[in-house]
Amino acid sequence: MQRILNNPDNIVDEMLEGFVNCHGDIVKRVITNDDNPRGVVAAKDAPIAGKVGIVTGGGSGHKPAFVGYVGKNMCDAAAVGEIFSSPTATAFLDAFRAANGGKGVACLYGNYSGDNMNVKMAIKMAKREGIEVKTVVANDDVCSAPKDQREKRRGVAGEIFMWKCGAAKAAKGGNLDEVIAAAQKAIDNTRSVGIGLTPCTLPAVGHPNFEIKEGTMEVGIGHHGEPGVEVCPIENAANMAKRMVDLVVNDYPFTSGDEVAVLVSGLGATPVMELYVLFNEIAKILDCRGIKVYRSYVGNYFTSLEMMGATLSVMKLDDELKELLDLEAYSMGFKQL
Amino acid sequence: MQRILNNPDNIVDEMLEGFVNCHGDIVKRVITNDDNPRGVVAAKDAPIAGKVGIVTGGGSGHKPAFVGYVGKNMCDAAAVGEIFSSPTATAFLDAFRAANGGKGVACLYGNYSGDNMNVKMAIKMAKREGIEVKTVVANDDVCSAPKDQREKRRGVAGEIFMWKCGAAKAAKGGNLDEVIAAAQKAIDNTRSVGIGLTPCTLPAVGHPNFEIKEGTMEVGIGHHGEPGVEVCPIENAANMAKRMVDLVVNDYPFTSGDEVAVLVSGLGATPVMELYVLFNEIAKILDCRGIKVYRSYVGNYFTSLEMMGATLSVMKLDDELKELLDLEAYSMGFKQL
Amino acid sequence: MSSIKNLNGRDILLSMVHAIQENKQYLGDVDGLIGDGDHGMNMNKGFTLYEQQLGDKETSLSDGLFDLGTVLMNKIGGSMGPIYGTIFMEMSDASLDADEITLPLFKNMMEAALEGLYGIIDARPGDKTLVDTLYPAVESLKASVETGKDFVQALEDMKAAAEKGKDSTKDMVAKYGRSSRLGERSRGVLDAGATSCCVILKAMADGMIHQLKN
Amino acid sequence: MSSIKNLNGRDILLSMVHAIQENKQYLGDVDGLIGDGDHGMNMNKGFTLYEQQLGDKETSLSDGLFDLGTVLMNKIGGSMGPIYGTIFMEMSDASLDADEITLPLFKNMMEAALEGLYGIIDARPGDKTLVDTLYPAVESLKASVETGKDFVQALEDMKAAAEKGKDSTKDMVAKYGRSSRLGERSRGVLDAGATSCCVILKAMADGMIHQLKN
Ligand SMILES: Nc1ncnc2c1ncn2[C@@H]1O[C@H](COP(=O)(O)OP(=O)(O)O)[C@@H](O)[C@H]1O
Ligand SMILES: Nc1ncnc2c1ncn2[C@@H]1O[C@H](COP(=O)(O)OP(=O)(O)O)[C@@H](O)[C@H]1O
Ligand SMILES: [Mg+2]
Ligand SMILES: [Mg+2]
Ligand SMILES: [Mg+2]
Ligand SMILES: [Mg+2]
Repeated sequence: MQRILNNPDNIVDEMLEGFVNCHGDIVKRVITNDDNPRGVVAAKDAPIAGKVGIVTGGGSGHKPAFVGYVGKNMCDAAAVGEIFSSPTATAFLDAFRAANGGKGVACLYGNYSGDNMNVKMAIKMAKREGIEVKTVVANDDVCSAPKDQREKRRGVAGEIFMWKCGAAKAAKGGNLDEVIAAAQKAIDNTRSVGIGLTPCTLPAVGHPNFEIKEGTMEVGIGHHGEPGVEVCPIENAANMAKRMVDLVVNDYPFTSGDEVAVLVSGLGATPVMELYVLFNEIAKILDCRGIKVYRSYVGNYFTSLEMMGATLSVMKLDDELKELLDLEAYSMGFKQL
Repeated sequence: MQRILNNPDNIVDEMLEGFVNCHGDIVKRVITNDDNPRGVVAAKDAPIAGKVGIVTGGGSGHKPAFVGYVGKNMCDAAAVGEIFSSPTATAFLDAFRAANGGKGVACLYGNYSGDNMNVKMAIKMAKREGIEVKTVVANDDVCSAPKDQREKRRGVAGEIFMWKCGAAKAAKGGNLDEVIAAAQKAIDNTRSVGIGLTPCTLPAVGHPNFEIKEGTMEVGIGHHGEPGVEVCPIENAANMAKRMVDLVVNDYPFTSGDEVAVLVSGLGATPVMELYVLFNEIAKILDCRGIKVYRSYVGNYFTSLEMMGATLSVMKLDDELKELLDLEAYSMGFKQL
Repeated sequence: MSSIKNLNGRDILLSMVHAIQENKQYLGDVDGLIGDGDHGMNMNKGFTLYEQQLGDKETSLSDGLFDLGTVLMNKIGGSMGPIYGTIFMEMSDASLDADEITLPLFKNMMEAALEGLYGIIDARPGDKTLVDTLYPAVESLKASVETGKDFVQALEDMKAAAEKGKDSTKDMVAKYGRSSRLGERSRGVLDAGATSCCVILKAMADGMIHQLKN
Repeated sequence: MSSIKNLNGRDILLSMVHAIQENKQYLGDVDGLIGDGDHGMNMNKGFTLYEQQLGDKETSLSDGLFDLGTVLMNKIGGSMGPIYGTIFMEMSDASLDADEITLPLFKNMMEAALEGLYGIIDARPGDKTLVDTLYPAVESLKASVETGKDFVQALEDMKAAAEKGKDSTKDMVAKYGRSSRLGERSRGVLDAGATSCCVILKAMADGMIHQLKN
């Protein structure tokens, strides 16, 4: 394993220490609780009194997700789990506390069974403390369940649109229901798909987690290497783009005349140069289909350790979502003027 | 090769098309010349009349370098070469033209023989057009030559400090000599070192460019896999940090009481999580040595395709460099409020 | 003997801890085939943290199960934190006031665990989760109580039922958890949670049998 | 024949183009050992662009060398653009007014190439660069002119000298270019530029010999 590590069991805590040290202008660590000595990552001046708090959280290994989306006009706090594993209920509770400015908390997270259970338990505990929490559960990953079982779909890179829009709504003074509605609309309007090219290795495990044969690619792969819907010979960028666009556009469906935001994220080890090549093909196909790209984002926005491959997320915009997307934001993983 | 490509020979042009399409709020493509149909990447409102133009350029495959550092209060234009290969003289000339606001151009680039020759030829051609160009040649890579032959050292991730400070000086109204002096001071005050953990594969070549045996690491490796000064068994993050700090700190030398900026960049495929683990160790060692970290940057700032590994760059600060570093900036690869 | 002193929980709990530690790699490998490979690590971390917290103190089985459940719930996160946390805390609750753990009480504890689990997950037998180990184990205990079986024999039967239940997951298609989206591709491999549950139940039974025989 | 018509440049230039195309992989591999592996790709790209630009047009050797040099300089960048660009443009300059290319003129062309090259690089013989191929080739031509050798024989001798010079880089330590920082570790491998220079000179000589013999 060619990795930069001390004891693999401490990687998350050491990462956090470095992260908070590096980004002291954006975030702080809040530790209030012996049961969660790791604490949570909160925006520098969270909680903001009178603002709806935005909380997220999830397993580690997805940098910038999740702590990289804590910051100004973004999430107020994030709970941090072990690599690829949901944070504890206590951690989510601590995040609610750190984000709560008295107007309730919107917990915007991805649809994984562990996260669902821990968030559910945390909400129960928060209730006892008088913190009102409502949730939006991201389920943008098209290939993870059929369309008539959308409630089973995983949340992937489209979560970034959910955070961006939900957080912007809160920053603009929206109340809890309005924030939840905006975040829900964002994710309901978003579809994502991933193509995996290589597996990844959990540092504490020491060998690849699953296999993708050289010369093949896995369409619909999840952010933890959850198998996709098809393994096929690797294709060129143009054909990968076509597959991705087809899956995403036909599912929503997006149609001619729609205005959309596009996010192409690398899964970790694919050179960013190649993400632009892929985006270039995607943009051409969307253009052909009459779908107008209002804003686009290309980079390593939501990764899976050192997997190679990429995800495409497309969000249909309306005037409200445009305004929310346009708001400036400043977090480690998402900075926009 | 598990990569996202069409024809590998077109990867740079396709990347550029995607890049400029994606970042239309920051950059534009300027094509003025049949000899350089690729054109150059220029800041959206370059050239700015009355401002010294900042130009850089280099081979591709180092994203965000070089085009990712074109933007507001950063470089005004960048010449784009093939993967790991200097841009042509014509491309540098086009970049000078695109950046020239009538007050001369500072060409801030890295010390590689190809870049040196092409910049030299481009400057000759620019002179005929009445464009005054001065250069700063980055040579921050400690392991690439002994200290008494600093003029032979390569430029690596420390170039980002050179661009940041040179560009800030220009943005604040400095004249060409002042801009050159600031950029020169930045790079003279900067030392870098890289540790390589895996090789990289040029898409058009199709197999790894060099070898780093599993279980070993290469200390002092260059951004194109130029061999380093030592190959040794892979170490834990704490020991890697110690080696890197020793090489960098002892060379300048940085001493107790110094204030510095620190940049830890991944080489491409190392998970960003691990960069924070490494930074965490580096910060501890610097602290022990009495060296104060004024600002720090961690991420994939200067990569080598899909190499694994990381670089450390440290810049000694004075009041001027602090002020220049602090100025807000907005480019794809460097955004700071 | 036909019952266990609740106070003598330490050895039973350590038997469970050591079984998880020994199977860390194996559980990770099983999870790696259709999940994300971290199951061994997660379980090992939680159980080892509990071992450290216990130190060389004595504990009743009820208190120990409560502490173990709390550690899992608070420290390991994932799905396993709430799932095993619930299981052990329910078992603790059901035995809190007892001095002696008899077969009928143990059956009640296990029934409470299953019911508690059903309260937080949607999976039921046949869905390729740890329920496929836990459910037949509970059924086996219920049958043993009804037929008036000896405690040791009941535990041996429970072990066999758990093992058989775990093995049955091999031919199932996952409906919940990370591997559920694999569909048919999840067939042919054991479920990680069912495997760890079997490891735990067998170690718990072995710890209890040891005391019943001595 | 003892001279070549300058106007008949096409076949000589295409001989050079094809030699580079055939050696694309090999040059990349050589560069990969102590450089960055792109030498074959770079050279192939430049020479193939020139081939396309030439199309099925005739060209004089002087014009062709100028066009090839310009393409390399403008299109391939790297170190090789300015280096080979300079070499071919200098050869073109030195022969521009000639109808016939004689051995003394060809020697002058090659001398001009070496001098032009020295104007832009610091490397000299022994530094493990293409100079180690070019310099002995020029020396061989000078000796052939002095001793009044036949043009064909002089070209054969030049090929041998270039080959020997190229091979000599194997035992050298690189002083310039990417591999220069390798120090002792650069010993034992050919220099990529010396290798491509040898390929080019031999192909050029072969093209000329073909015309001299027909
Ligand atoms: N929603 C669920 N319902 C029931 N069991 C589940 C569920 N999700 C996961 N499991 C169980 O958890 C096991 C995986 O545990 P583990 O690998 O530790 O967590 P994760 O799936 O978060 O990586 C599965 O094998 C399955 O038995
Ligand atoms: N500064 C230099 N002086 C002389 N020759 C050089 C110099 N730099 C590079 N070369 C030659 O160029 C060759 C490498 O060419 P190439 O691989 O195409 O470019 P790059 O080194 O930019 O990747 C070397 O083998 C060497 O012969
Ligand atoms: Mg997991
Ligand atoms: Mg090169
Ligand atoms: Mg798992
Ligand atoms: Mg090369």
